[in-house]
Amino acid sequence: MVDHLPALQVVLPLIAAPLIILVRHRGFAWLTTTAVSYACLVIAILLATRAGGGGAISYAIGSWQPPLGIEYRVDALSSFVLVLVSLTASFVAPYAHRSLGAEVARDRHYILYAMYCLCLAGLLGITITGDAFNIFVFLEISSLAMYVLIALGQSRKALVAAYQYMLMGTVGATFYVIGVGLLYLMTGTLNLADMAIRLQSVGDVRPVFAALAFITVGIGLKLALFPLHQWLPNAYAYAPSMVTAFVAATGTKVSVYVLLRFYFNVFDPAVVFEELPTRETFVVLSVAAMIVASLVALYEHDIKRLFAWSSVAQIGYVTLGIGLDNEAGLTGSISHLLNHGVTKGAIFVLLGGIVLRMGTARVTVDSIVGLGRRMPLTAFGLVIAGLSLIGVPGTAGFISKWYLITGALDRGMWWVVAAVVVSSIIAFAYVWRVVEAAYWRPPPAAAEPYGEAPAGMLVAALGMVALCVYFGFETSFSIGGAREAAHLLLGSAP
Amino acid sequence: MKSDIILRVIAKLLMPFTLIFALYVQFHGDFGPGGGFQAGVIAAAAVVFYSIIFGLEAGRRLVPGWVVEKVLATGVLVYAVTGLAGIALGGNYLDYFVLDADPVTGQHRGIFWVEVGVALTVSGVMIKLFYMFAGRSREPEDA
Amino acid sequence: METLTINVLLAVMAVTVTAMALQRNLFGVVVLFGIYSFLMATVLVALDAVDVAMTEAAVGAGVSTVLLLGALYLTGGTEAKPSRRPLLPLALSIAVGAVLVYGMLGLPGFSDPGAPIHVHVAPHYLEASVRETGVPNVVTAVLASYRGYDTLGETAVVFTAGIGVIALLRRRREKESR
Amino acid sequence: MSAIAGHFSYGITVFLMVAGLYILMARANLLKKLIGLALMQTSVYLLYIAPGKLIGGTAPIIAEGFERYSNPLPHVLILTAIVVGVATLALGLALVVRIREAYGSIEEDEILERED
Repeated sequence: MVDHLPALQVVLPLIAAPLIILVRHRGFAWLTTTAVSYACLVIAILLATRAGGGGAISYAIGSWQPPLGIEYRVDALSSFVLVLVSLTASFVAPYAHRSLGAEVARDRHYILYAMYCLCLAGLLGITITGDAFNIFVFLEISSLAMYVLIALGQSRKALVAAYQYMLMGTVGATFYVIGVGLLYLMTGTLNLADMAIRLQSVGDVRPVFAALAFITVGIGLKLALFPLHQWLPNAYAYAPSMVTAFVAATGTKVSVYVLLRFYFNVFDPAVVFEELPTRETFVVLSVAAMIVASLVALYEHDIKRLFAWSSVAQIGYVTLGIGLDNEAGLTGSISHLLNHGVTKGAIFVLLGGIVLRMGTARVTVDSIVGLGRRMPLTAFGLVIAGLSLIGVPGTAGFISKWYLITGALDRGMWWVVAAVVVSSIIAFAYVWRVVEAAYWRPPPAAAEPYGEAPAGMLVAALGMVALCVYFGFETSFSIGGAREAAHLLLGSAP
Repeated sequence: MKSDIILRVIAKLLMPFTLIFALYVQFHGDFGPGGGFQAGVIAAAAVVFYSIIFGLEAGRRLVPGWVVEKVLATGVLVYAVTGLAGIALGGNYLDYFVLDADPVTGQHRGIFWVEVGVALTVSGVMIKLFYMFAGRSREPEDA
Repeated sequence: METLTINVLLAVMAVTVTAMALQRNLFGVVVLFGIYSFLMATVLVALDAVDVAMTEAAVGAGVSTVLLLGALYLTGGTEAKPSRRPLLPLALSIAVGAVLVYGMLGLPGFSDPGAPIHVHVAPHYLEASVRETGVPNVVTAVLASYRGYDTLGETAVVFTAGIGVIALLRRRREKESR
Repeated sequence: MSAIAGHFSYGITVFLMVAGLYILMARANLLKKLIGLALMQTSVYLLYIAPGKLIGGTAPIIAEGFERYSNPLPHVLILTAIVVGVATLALGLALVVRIREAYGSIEEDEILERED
């Protein structure tokens, strides 16, 4: 059975979805979703331990050897992302039960769980596959599921947000297919490893360059690469809380993985980074995201939107490492996928509790006045996760930023270091606005006291908050795994 | 259109032929163009046609919405479980070679069930899409 | 003769699309879309992609048109006049087109038997599919067996869309109408 | 002749993609945008399938008396792409219907006006 873990990783959530629709019972749906999420986490950890040490697991689906059939391939990088996705899923799924009850009509719950399973299957499928077209198929599964999940938000604005995301996301996916098509026409294969070998002796480089451009823009739309991020703030702000928590922690991260895979393992990195201005482009766009999006967050009143804009900025940190294109930079990028994932996941999970207790989806900075007294644990969690977002030493956010700064110094880019510091100061300012409202401003006299979030939600939330601190000290997985992945990408011995 | 006798008679006559054609497309897919997807669309077209002529309610009596929902979920399950059968019998996921002592027969068996799964899901989804869009009136009446 | 047929059909498709861009009556646009899909299906037959053509005729001209008409009935028929001059979209689309043209200039020639796609992977399917799977329609063999996992994903995509539409459009009071 | 044919089909592919993208970005009507999106997706069919054609070849259904078959792999990929396309369209249209019910309009400008 152990040999089949790569297939089960994706097939389990994929089978759970139709089962949930068949049984059509919300309790069953919730239990199945939770069980599947935990199972996925166990499988992902097992795969990570087996694929460690520079080895890779190859699994031929249908017993057709690649490139004839579709290959699943687990290596240091993909197993890292698999753990990230299933870790988030197993925190969010058990928490969903109470949160959804308040935000989505009851007769839609089982559908929402099915969509959640499909989204999970899609994200895991993108990560684990070694086939360019298979990536597209699973990208569409996860994307369609995400559009529906977002549209199920309470406000009518959720519909418009989902529509806009759908347009931009589908354009992105179509661009990706065009890029893959050009590569296929030049190599005759769809298997990524086979493609990489055949691209070395390709007859004409023009289609390859065009493919690079299409894949960059297409995946850039999916990962909200500045300035292709317009869909993100509204999508995160108006989706149901559990959806925001899950999507914010995983969706864009998986797209970053696809981009890394293509840049370093399919295309020739020497061409991507030496012959084309990729480095400069990524550094400039990332710095712009870090500064501009943080400034927007600073002036945002709606808290969900505030943190959504902060996500755009944080994606800037992730893409910065791609632009730096050295070991420290990539280690920073890859570990930031995880570190920012748990941080933002924790924040949105906590916000879900606030939404539940306040009874409104629109939580503004002014409306959480006195939160420190009304929901002490939630407010405390927000402070810790906020510190991680800023990158204070002792939190997860600090570790990855440290590596990014080291990477920038290795390149001699002092101005990038300055930009990271400035962006962190702005992050401090917007987190402070929330903390100040929660602790220092006196609550209005007439305010009703509302209690702490339900225990089930609080456990998930504080668990993720604990991870923010845990990954700030214990870095053997977050940095160790990321460094191994960076070695893999750069093709250097560990 | 509900009162047009010619249409109603033709619709009833056409129904079995459309379904037989769907079956033909389904099972002839190994030798000619066609397969589960196309067959699913054709089968769905029969139900949609019936619903257009006799009205949505009549269509829903013939094939109730909840049945359609079960069918479209069953299709994916059939496909995915065919894959698991490969593992259970000692092969990889979606490995059809092990489904029979003779590998080529095994392939046939695997492709058969997989196409059945595709046809179920596709026909179910297409009918459901029609029900959903047609069942929505122009102005939100119960808003 | 083959190429001439294909080219004429392609030219008609381009004209249809231009008409769609200019037309503001959405009903007209949807009808043109149906015509366009039929033309596409015909081109696909001429390009030997019979399975794809059959699907495009059923899906593009059939399902899509019915869905568009249904949505049109529910949303109203005419498009408002654009309020701003679409210079930026025009520039962006042309830039994207230019990149695609640049890339396509380096592609192997039309119907070149030595092109990579005709010498790698695909020949194995054509040569061995009958022996390995016993299915003479190679498209079916690749679809259901060699790349059967893609098709599982595809089924899941259809399933996702179907369930998604239920989530979006099902009426509340209908929930227990079994 | 065949060289011209090849470039002609590429030219139309590019035209379809640009036209679809343009309609999608320039038009404010949500339904029309979806049609633009669908056009863009169909352009991909030609990109994949036209190069798979071999002049004098036949559909890839193995039979006695034929030697030369067009490439089956692009057909399989595009079958998937068509299905994905219609799935996206269905979902998009459902969203448009709901937006129309919630806002009373499917023109982007009017919806943005009514948001606040």
